[in-house]
Amino acid sequence: MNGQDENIIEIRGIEKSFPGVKALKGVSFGVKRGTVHCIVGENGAGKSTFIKILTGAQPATRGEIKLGGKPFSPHHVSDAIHQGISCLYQELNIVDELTVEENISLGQEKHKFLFPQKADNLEKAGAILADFDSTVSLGDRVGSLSVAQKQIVEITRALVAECSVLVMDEPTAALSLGETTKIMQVIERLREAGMTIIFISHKLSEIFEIGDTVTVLRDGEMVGTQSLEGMSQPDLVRMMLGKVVAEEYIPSTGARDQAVLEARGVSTRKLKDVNFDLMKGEILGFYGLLGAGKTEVAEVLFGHEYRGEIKRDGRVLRFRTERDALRAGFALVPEERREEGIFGLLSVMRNIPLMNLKTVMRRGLVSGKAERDLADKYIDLLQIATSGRNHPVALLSGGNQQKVVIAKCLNRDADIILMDEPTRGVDIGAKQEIHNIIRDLANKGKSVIVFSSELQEITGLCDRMVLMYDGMVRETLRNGDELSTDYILEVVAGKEA
Amino acid sequence: MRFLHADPQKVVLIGILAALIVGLTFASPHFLSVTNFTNVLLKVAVIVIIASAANLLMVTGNFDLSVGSVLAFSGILHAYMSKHGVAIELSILITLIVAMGWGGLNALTVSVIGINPVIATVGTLFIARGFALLIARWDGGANIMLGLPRDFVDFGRDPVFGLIPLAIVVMVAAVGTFIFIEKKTALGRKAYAIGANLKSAKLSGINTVGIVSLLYVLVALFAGLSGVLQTSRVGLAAPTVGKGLEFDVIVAIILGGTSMLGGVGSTFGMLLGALVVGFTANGMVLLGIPFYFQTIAYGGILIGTLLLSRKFDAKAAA
Amino acid sequence: MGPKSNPMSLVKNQNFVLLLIFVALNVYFATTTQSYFQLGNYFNMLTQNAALLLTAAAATLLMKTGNFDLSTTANLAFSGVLYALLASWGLPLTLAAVITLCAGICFGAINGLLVTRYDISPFIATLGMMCIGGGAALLICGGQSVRTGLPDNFSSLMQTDIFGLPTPIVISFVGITVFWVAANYSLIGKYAMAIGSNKNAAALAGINVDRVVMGLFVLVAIMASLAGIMTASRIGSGDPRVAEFFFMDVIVAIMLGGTPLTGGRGTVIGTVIAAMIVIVIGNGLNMLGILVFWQTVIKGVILIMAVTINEKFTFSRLSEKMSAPGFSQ
Amino acid sequence: GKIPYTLEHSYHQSIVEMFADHADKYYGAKTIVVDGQANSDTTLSAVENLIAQGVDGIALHSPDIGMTAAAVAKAHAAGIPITTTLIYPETKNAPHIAPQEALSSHREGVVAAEKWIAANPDKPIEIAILDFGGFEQVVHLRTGPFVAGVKSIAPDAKVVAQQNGFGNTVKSMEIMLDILQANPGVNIIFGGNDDMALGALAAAEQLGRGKMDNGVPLTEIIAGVDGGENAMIKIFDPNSSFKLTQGQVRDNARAEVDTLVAMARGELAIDAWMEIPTLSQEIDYWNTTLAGAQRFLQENFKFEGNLAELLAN
Ligand SMILES: Nc1ncnc2c1ncn2[C@@H]1O[C@H](COP(=O)(O)OP(=O)(O)OP(=O)(O)O)[C@@H](O)[C@H]1O
Ligand SMILES: Nc1ncnc2c1ncn2[C@@H]1O[C@H](COP(=O)(O)OP(=O)(O)OP(=O)(O)O)[C@@H](O)[C@H]1O
Ligand SMILES: [Mg+2]
Ligand SMILES: [Mg+2]
Repeated sequence: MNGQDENIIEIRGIEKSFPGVKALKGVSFGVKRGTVHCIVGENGAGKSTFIKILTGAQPATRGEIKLGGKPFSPHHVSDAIHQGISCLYQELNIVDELTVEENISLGQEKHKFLFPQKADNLEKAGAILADFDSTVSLGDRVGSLSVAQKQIVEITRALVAECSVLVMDEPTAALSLGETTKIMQVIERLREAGMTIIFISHKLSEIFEIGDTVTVLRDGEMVGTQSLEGMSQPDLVRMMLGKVVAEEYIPSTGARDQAVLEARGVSTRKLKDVNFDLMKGEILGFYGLLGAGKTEVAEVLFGHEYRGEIKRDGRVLRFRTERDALRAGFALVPEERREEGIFGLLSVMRNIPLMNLKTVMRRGLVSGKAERDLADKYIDLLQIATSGRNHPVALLSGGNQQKVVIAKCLNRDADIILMDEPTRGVDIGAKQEIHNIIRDLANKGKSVIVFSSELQEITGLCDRMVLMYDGMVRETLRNGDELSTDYILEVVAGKEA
Repeated sequence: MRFLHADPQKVVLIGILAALIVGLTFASPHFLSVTNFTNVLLKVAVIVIIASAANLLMVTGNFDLSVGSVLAFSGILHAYMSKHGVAIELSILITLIVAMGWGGLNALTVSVIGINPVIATVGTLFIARGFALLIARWDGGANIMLGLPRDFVDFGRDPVFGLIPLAIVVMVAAVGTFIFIEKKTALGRKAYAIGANLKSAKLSGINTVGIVSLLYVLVALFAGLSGVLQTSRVGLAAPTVGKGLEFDVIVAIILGGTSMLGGVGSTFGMLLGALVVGFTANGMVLLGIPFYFQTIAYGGILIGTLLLSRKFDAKAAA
Repeated sequence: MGPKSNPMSLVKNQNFVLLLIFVALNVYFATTTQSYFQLGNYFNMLTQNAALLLTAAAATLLMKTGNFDLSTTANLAFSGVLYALLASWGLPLTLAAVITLCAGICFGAINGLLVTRYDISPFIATLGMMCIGGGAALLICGGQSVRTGLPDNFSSLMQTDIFGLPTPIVISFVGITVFWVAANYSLIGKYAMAIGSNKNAAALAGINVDRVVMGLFVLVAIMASLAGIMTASRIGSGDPRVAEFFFMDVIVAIMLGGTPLTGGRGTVIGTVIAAMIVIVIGNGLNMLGILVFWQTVIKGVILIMAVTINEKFTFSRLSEKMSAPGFSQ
Repeated sequence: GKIPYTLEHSYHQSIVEMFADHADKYYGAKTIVVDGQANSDTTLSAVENLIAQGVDGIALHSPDIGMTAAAVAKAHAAGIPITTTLIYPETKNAPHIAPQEALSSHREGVVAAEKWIAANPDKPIEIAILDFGGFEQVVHLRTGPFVAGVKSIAPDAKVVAQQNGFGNTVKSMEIMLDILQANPGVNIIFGGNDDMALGALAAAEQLGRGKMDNGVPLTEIIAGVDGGENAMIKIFDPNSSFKLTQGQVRDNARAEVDTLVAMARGELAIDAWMEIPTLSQEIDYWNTTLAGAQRFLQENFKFEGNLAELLAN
């Protein structure tokens, strides 16, 4: 077989309609064997939908797929698996009640009369897992892991499967730099071993680092498929959005001289003596590797138990529940959007006001008009791609669900806004919009804390950044010209300051 | 078409209801009359009154299996007090307060302590039923009827404005109230949020424990009220009434499109569900269909309704 | 399958609490009544409830997927009547049993089809089947129990011994063991757990969710049907009105045993111990000669207390675990 | 040991009391009550539990004929005397206390028909029946003879509706409303027990019926079975249409106890088939005196009030 020239997958005129939405409007391209084929596009462009069709999770409305030259129309996920297509879906698809090992083998066990046989790829799985995160072991119950760790388990599952095509839908969204780098290395190795990889990400740097070819989707339509060689990042962005965006740090304009929040010696099981201040009108960033304790800080500020002292405007805070925190003027964009953020069954319009129902109440009653106006305002402001404000949030694309969560939080109009991974899974255009909104908030005198595993987000957005390692604050830096990315990476990787 | 897309289940229910009414009008000369419709409404009144509160409770993802027992208990308690010289109004008031106490017990176990609603409310079901039987026994019999004052019965039988039976008025009021709560109040919005995602609701600052507790208390209150109405109307309080009522209530609610897991549903749908069940039962008795066939037909209607609405769903999607 | 350290120890601990409650009740009744703590009485309890234990053990697997079956009552009654009817026509008992089980399977097949294929909530689907089946049971026997023309050995299934143990106890014991093994060591248990915990994930992992759920509905139906045969031979006739609240007992046992309505968790052992708790309460209170109405009240109180202790205990377990290994480093 | 059918009905509560009283007073025997909860397998379990407790005799009121044989066999295997009542097994191997309900049901039918025809000769008789959903002993002892009784007077009387009233007042009321809606011509109603008869009366009253003019039937005649005080008060109210019932408690309870003791003392073989008839007294407004009813209530339901007084207010 002369790998490089042959198309292992051939896609012709794929269309997909949902009630009221046409998610894919005729997508056609070919994927060459042994390459890394990237798919990019804005939120709601149809990337995940395409992946689901390719892997049999959803049927296509029209169009055909050829796999290795033969027509291929999977009715069920297992059809694709048997044909050697292994997939890592965008949303976490992992069973909390089972152990890591059981999750990895789920659905693919070798068995005799339904009694599972000892899996032969256990060692491989263990090795992959250890390579990413040594604290996760095969016997752990998945429910007790953090989001990022769960993501790693899923990646491991996709990697150990014996397959010829590996599909990955935003595998790195939940990961920090270290793990992302490792994934890149693994993909590189797999490509060398002749595997074909379909890769989706909103982080364009990754696309350029690893990709051979890129297909761009916009609003369900094909924009084009091109080789990445010789292409520049602005070219790609232009292809995606029709315009160029550049992101650079713009200091917020507030005075930033008055501390609204002081944390002193905050400790929990995970955190060790965390100290920091938050100024009025400031955007403070928390950065650290997977499991460094960022989310834990957010949780402490939002009503979890801790030892130590947190002062708000000089007064010591003690709250026992989330509601106390909200009342004290905090608001949170949680990390796990599907489990903690959205109300999937409810419409966009119903979701947005839920953190602050007063905004849609007139004379003590919910006003339909106020509700509609509010929804329209945020749909417009955040460019939420939805077929209407009555669309259930569960049916939106991942990035757009995230925007709904942000809208809900913004509507709270809190003074201190905690955002845990606010732009996870959001496309660059919208990310920029969200960043602008955050800057706006700061300029209006609100204080924002951004917890992010994405260095660019921290350096591009935050006025100051708190670097965490293993539950401790290692260093607090002021943003500005002399900032060195390498230095930051060294600190969060555990080098003594 | 737009409407179909909006909620096929309700459309199917309305369709079935219309078909039932038309069919029965032809099949039985006695069907289409004010008395008969009043009968049907009276029959579903108890179910609908309780279900209007229980519907919102189920929207939060919880449910209450103790309603039948609380109804029986309240009826007996009211009769016992009236018989032993407590003024009717006072007796009703006390009964309703005690009924809310049962709701409070459910709220405590399910919502505050956080144990499984099935077990918790089955526990309450046993306890309330046991006490209902015991009260009757303490009174010296298996049920209470002798010695009830005249106005005990009058309360349940005298029509409001000399026209409409009280139970029907209460039913309309209950449905109206909950449609209002569902559409227009923060309570309604929050209930849906809790059912759609409990964790998100907590993080959004919704008092999940408080709201679920409140709904449990309301459901019990309505069950108590139904108990009072029912005993007054019949003129006899039996501790055995309302067995299986919890199922009738849940059937009406689920038939109306509310999900057992919460997050979706409507009071109006529940009303339609209850009416379909009520007219089916009425029609079968009117036509003199023997008991065995009635149960079979009842099962058939339940499954058939949902099958039909799934079919419409699929059509609307295509 | 390797040692499943974490979840198992957790679950074991939860069952341990149930076991403690069970033992405590036994000690109490044994000390307060004379006739309770006797082998004969335990045989009685187990024989009387063999059908319940068997069905509940099987239904635990179904409940783990987040589904449940209310039609067991009707299936039990229908199967009992059919079995007696066939036997009264002179069919050999084995053949009658086989035919009955085949008919019983229909309940499961229809339930499963309605739930998986037509996406109807298990509550309505199985409640509908409960009505239809209950009506059918009354219909095929004209409302009168089937008792004439039954062969002499009709009742022997429930009245003989195997190795000194009453046959029904042996049957339920074997059944429970099979389901316990299926739940803990076979893929069925794992898949059921996965489906209940995260249906999407299970489907995307390539598990044929519909087939598993369907299979489990059928399994429960077979057990309910077998329960019907056992009950018929116990009471010596096919009675269409038997065991009206059977489904309630089954569901209460499963839930008290730690399986939530939404599935994803649960153990067969938990269900069995929970069922035994309920059984022992009923028997012991009868032995104490307590008025049945007070029994009802006490049963409710014990139920609430048992599940409260159980769940609270589990919670503290969980948080303990979170603090323990691999977390601080 | 005494196993009542279900303690949720007043009839069975009373019979248990009478039974215990009699056993205690005459024989110094203790009674253990285990409720059969109207269910075959619970009842069988109750028998087994009593056997396990080593009682000296079991009085069984079984809900089903088939199961009764198994229960009797179990008791006999343990050497414990057992009696049956209302229902006896086809094996016929234990003494049976047989209340003569069929006779009284028939008589109820006769009286009802006579009274109706006398008052409304122009209105043909239409009967509505509420039963327990097809229990066969109810057919044999109650509904069947009642209808026969009516037909013996009015051969062209028709049963126009027969439905399950679940033995429950509220359910019966709802169903009777529908029945009367479909069959406005119904003029004789038979309830398989008093609770159902009372439900039928409540339904009739809601429709503006249920009345009599000083004992002269206007709208319909309602008959029941059991004879508790709730029923009695209606029966002797000259303006209510519930007018007939029947019952026995004391004699049945005593017969059960006496028979069991006789067997326990060896005076009677435990597997001897015999029917011990007990009278189920027919009571109606026209033929029973108030004093008679008062005595009936006192004897059978430990009634402590005064019927005449209760009627007066
Ligand atoms: N089951 C569904 N029902 C209705 N609409 C759907 C459904 N699934 C997806 N959609 C719609 O299809 C469109 C494409 O969604 P898709 O998830 O494929 O986007 P995406 O490119 O993966 O976006 P993101 O980058 O945000 O993940 C969106 O508008 C979404 O609302
Ligand atoms: N090793 C672990 N074992 C179990 N639970 C963990 C572990 N690490 C983190 N968690 C849980 O996950 C949550 C998030 O963890 P943490 O704050 O440590 O992560 P983070 O710094 O936000 O990094 P990331 O979100 O990338 O994992 C915590 O609340 C904690 O309960
Ligand atoms: Mg996507
Ligand atoms: Mg985090």
